[in-house]
Amino acid sequence: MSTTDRSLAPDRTDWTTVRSDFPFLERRIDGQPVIYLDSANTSQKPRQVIDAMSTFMATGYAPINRSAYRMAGEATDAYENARRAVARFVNAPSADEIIFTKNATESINLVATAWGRQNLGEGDVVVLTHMEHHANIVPWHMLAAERGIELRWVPLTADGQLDLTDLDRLLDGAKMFSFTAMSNVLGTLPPVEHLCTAAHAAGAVAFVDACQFVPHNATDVQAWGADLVAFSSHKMCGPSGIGLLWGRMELLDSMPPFIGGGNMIDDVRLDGFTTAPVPAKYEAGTPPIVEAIGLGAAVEYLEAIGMDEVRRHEMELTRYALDTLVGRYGHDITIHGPTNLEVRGGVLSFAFRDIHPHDVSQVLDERNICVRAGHHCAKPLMRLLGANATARASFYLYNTTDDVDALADALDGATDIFGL
Amino acid sequence: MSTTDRSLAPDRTDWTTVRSDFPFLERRIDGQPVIYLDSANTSQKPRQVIDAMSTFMATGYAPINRSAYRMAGEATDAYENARRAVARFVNAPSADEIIFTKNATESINLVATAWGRQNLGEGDVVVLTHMEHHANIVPWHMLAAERGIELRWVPLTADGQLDLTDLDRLLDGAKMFSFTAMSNVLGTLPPVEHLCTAAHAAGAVAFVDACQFVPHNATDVQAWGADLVAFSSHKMCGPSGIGLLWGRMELLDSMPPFIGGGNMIDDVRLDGFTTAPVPAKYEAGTPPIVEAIGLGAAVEYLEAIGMDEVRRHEMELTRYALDTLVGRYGHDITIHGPTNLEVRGGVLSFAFRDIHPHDVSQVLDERNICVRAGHHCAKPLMRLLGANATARASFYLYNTTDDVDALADALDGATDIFGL
Amino acid sequence: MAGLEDLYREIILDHYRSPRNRGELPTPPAVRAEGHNPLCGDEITVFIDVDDSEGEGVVRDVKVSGQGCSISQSSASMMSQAVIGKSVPEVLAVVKRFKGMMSLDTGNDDDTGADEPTIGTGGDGAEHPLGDLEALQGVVKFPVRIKCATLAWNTLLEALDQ
Amino acid sequence: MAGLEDLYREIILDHYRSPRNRGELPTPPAVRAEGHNPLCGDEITVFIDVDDSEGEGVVRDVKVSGQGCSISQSSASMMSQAVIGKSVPEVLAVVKRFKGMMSLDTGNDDDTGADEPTIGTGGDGAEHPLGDLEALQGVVKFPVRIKCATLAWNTLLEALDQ
Ligand SMILES: Cc1ncc(COP(=O)(O)O)c(C=O)c1O
Ligand SMILES: Cc1ncc(COP(=O)(O)O)c(C=O)c1O
Repeated sequence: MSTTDRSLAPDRTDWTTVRSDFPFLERRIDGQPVIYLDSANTSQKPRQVIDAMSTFMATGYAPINRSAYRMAGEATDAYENARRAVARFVNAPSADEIIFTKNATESINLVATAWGRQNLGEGDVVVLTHMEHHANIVPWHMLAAERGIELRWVPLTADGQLDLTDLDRLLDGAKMFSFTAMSNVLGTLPPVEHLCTAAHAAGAVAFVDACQFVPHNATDVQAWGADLVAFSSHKMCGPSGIGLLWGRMELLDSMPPFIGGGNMIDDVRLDGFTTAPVPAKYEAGTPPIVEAIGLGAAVEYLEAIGMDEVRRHEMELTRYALDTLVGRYGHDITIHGPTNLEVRGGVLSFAFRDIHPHDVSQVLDERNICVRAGHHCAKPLMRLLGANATARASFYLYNTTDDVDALADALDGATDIFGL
Repeated sequence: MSTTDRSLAPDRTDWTTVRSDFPFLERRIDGQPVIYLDSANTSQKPRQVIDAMSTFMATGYAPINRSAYRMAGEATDAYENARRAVARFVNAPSADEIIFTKNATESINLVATAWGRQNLGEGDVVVLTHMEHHANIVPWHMLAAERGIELRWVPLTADGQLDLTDLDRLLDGAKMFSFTAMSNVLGTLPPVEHLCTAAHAAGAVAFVDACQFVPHNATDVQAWGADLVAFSSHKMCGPSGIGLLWGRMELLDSMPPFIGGGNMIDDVRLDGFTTAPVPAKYEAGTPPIVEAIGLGAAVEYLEAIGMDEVRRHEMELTRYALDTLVGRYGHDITIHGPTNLEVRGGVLSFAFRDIHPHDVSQVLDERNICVRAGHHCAKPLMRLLGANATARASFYLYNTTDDVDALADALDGATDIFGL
Repeated sequence: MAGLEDLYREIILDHYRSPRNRGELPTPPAVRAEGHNPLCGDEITVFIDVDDSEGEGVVRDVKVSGQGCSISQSSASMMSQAVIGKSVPEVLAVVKRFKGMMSLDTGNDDDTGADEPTIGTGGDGAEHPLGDLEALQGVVKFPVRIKCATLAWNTLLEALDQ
Repeated sequence: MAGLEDLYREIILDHYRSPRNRGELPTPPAVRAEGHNPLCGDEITVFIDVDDSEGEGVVRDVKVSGQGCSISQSSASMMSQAVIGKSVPEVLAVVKRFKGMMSLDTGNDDDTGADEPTIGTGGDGAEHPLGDLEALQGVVKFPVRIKCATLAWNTLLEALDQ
C-alpha cells in the first residue's frame, strides 16, 4: 500500500481519545502540558495497562507454574494468555515459541550466548549492520572476545539506508545475520524479508532486532521468514521488566539454556540436570508475572486500534514534522535518515544549527518537551554520522501535530539563548 | 535475643492493620476468604506497593540514565533511590554495590557465569549444600558441564540442618562456597556468618542465596562477612520482574559483564567496547524501572514495621503452627526441618498421613487455602527426604493464627475423602 | 465451582488404593520411559513390552512404577489396563482419545470415528469408549490437575517412540 | 523552577563560544586521558603536562579536545585556566572544591579552610574562591547536567593518576 493510498483512507481512529488513555500526558508542569517525544526510548502506558497490573496485583497475584491451587492456576492461565496474545500480535505459529525475558537486550544475549556458544567457533562469521543498537553489538563483541568470531558490518548509504551492494559477499560463509528491523536513530526500515532471504541463501540464521518495529507496525514474523526475533514490552505500551524472544521451535528446541534455575528444568540431581520443554527452558526463576499481565493488556490495547492505523498515524505525523521543521528552519536543521516515508518510521534525529543536542534538549525541556539527546546507544552509527550526539524526537500513537508544532516553536528559543 | 525474650516484649505491631494493607487477602471466593500460605513461593503486595507503581506509571514514567529532560532525571532519581533503599535494607556499604537483575536466579547466574568464567577452570571446586534451590544448583551444573569444575555438597543432619562436621575438608581447595541463608523447604536458618568465615579461611568466595532470608529477617551483609548476596523482590512484598545482587565493590569491579548492551558500556566501537562502572556494568538494556519503584516502596513498607518485628511475628506463628498441627494430628503429620525456632523460619513442609501432597493441597484449595505441593525447586533435597513432594505452608507478616487454625481444620477433610 | 467429588470419583480412589500393573519389566525385551511432572514432583516410570513378531506389534505387557498423587497414579493404573493386549495403532488411538478428553478446548473430538477401539474393564464400549477412564473426565474441571492425569500417557508415548 | 538563565550564564556561553586551551599536547611529556559521558555522548580528551623537575610537580600546560555541550565545553575551558601553573596538590584542592560545588548534598563544604587556593581569571579569590567557575553553580539546579560539568574534571583526575 502506498503512502498516498493510506492518506486517502478515512481516518478510522479518534486519536484524541487514544491520547486521553495515557494519564501521563495529562500531567502539567508549571501549568503546561508534557509533550512526550521520547517513545523510541520507552513508551508511556495507557490506563488499561496500569489498571490490568494493579487489579492483578490486588486480586489475582499468585505464583506461575509452581503451585496447584486455583489462584495459582488462574495466574498461570493469565500469564499464558499473555504469551498467546504476543504470539498472535506478531503472527508466531505457536505461543510456545514466545519466550519472556527481561528486556530485548536479554533476548539478544540469550541468542548470542546459547546459540552462539553452540554454533560459533574461531573464525566463524556474524554479520551485523552499521545501524545496530548497542544491544545488538555488545553481545557479539563479548562472543568475539571469548571465541574469536569475525564480525562483518553492512554499511549505509548516504541517506541512512542499508547499502546492500555487497550483501552477498558479506554474507558469504556467515553463520548468523543479526540486524535491526528499524533504526532507533534514523528511523530507517530495512527490507527485513529480503534480508532474511539473503541470510538463508548464505546458510545463515536470520535474527531480527524488532524493538523499534513491533510497537509501530503490523508484524508478521512468518512473512519475514525470520528465524529469531527480539523485542521489548516497554516500547509498546507495556510495562518495563519484560522482553520477548520469538524463535522457530526447531531452533529453540536445539539451543542449550541460557539462564539456569527453577522452572527451566525437567529434573535436577547432584550430578546434573535435564531441561524442560520450550518455553520454560528459557524462563528460569520466577518470571515477570505482573509484567506479562500488563504486556497482554498492552497487546490487546494496540490490537483494538490496529497496527496499520498506528503506522498510518505515525507516517502522517512524520510527514508533518519533516514539512514543518524543514519548512521553518531550512538548512538550519539537518534531519538524518531517509526522506521516503515508506522506508522510515516516526523517529527524527536532527542537528539544529550549531547548538549541541544536549543544549537543544535543555531548551525544549523548559517547555516540557521531552526529546532524547545523545548517542542513542548506537555509537558506531553516530561516528558514521560524524556527530557524537543528536537530538531525537520520536512519535507514537498518542502524539499529535500539536506536539510537532510545539517542538518547532520551542526550537526558536534555543537560537535566542545561543545567539547562533 | 532468645525466643523467650522476644515473646515477653510487648507486641508493637498491629498485625490486623498490616493484613488490611494487602488487598488480595480481602478477596472472597464462594464467599470465603483466601488464606494465603504460599509466601515462600512469592508474596502478596501491599496497597502501598501497588499504588507506588500505578502512580509512577500514570505520572512519572520516563527512561532511566538515557535522556536529559527533567522527567527522565526524576525517574532516574526515583530508580536510584530504590537502590539506596535496598542498600540500607541489607546494610550494604554502598548503594552502587546493589545490582538490579530480573530475579534472584539471574543474580546467581550472573555470578556463576561472570565470576565463574573468570575464575574457575578444570578441576576447580565449588561447594554447595544439600538444601539448595535449583537456582543455586543448575547454574553451577552448567558451568561444570562447560569447564569441568567439581561440585561438593555439604550434607544435612537428621533434623534438616547443615552437617558441618566435615566442612573444612569440603572447603579445602574450594574457590567458591555458595549456600542458602534459609531453606525454602525446611525453613532451616544456617549459621551464615560462620559459613562465610569458613569460606574465607579456605580462600573461597562466600556467596549467600538470601532469597528466603531477606524478606523475613533483619539482614546485615557486612555482619555476615559475605562477598556476594542474591535475593528477590517478589518474595519481599515487592513486584515480580526485579531481583537483586549485592557484592563487594572490589569483586563486582573485577568481574567481567554478564549481559551486554546499552547502559552497561562506556564506549562501543566496531572492534570492541569498554564497560561502564558498577552498577551500570551489570544492568544492560532498559532496566525494571517500574519494578524498582515498587521494590523501593516495599522496602519502605517493611522498614516501617521493622524486620525484627516481622521475624518475631513469624516465629510466633511457626510455634503456634507446630503446636497446633502436632497437637492435633500427632504422628499422622510429619513436619520436616528443625524444631528449634532459633534456627528455623516460617516454612512448614509436611507429610500428612499417606495422602499425596498434591491431593492435600487440592483438599485445602477447596477451602481457599493456598499451599504449595511439590518439590519446591529442590529435587536433590527432596530425594534426601525420601519424598518426591511435600505440602508446604509458609508464613509472612500478613498471616495470623486464624490462618493456622483454618489449615489445621481443613486437613481433616483430606482424611474424609481418602479414608486413610 | 466443581466439587471435590467431581475429581475424586470412587473408581479413581479404587485404582489409587489398589493400583493395577505396578512394578517393572526386564529391559529388553521391554522398553522403559520416565516422566516427570515438574509442577508437583511426580515421577513415573512406564515399562512396555511390545510383541513385534507379527505386523503392527501388540502390547504384551505394561508395568508402572514411581510415585505420584491420586490422579496420576490412578490414571497410570487405568492406562496400563487400557493398553495391554492392544495393537500399537489401537493404543495410539486410545491415547489420542484420552488426551482429547483431557483437553480444555471443547469440540475437538471431531475424529470420533466408528472404528474407535473400546477400552478398559467396563466393557460397554459403545457408550463409554474410554471405560473406567471416563471417571477421569472430572479432572478437566481442575485444570492444574490435567498434567497429573496425562503424565502416564505422555510417558507411554515416549516409551513407544523408542 | 530554575530558569534557563541560571544555567546559561554569560560567562559560560563566552567560554563555550571561545574555548580556552583547545588543542593537543605531545605525549610524552604530556599525559592524555579520555572521558565519556555515556548519557549524552560527550567525549573529551585532556592533555596535561606536569613539570616534575622540582618536588610536588607543577602543571605546565593543559589542552582539551573533543566535542560536547555548552556546559561540558565551558567547564573544560574554565578547568584548563584554573589549573595551569598550579602545583598538583593545589590542583587536587580545586578539583575537590569544584566537585563539592557540583554535589547535590548541601552542607558538605565544611572544609573551607583559609589556605584554599584561589583560581581563575576573575582574581578576587577571597569572596569567589572558584573565580569564573562559580558561574557553573547554576548547574546544580539541573541535576542531569552535573555530569556534563564534571566530565572534564574527572578526566583531569584520570590524567593525573597516570
Ligand atoms: C532459596 C531460593 N533461592 C532462589 C530462588 C529463586 O528466586 P527467583 O525465583 O526469584 O529467581 C528461590 C525462590 O524461588 C528460593 O526460595
Ligand atoms: C533497536 C533497539 N534494539 C535494542 C534495544 C534494547 O531494548 P531494551 O532496552 O528493551 O533491552 C533498543 C532500545 O533501547 C532498540 O531501540
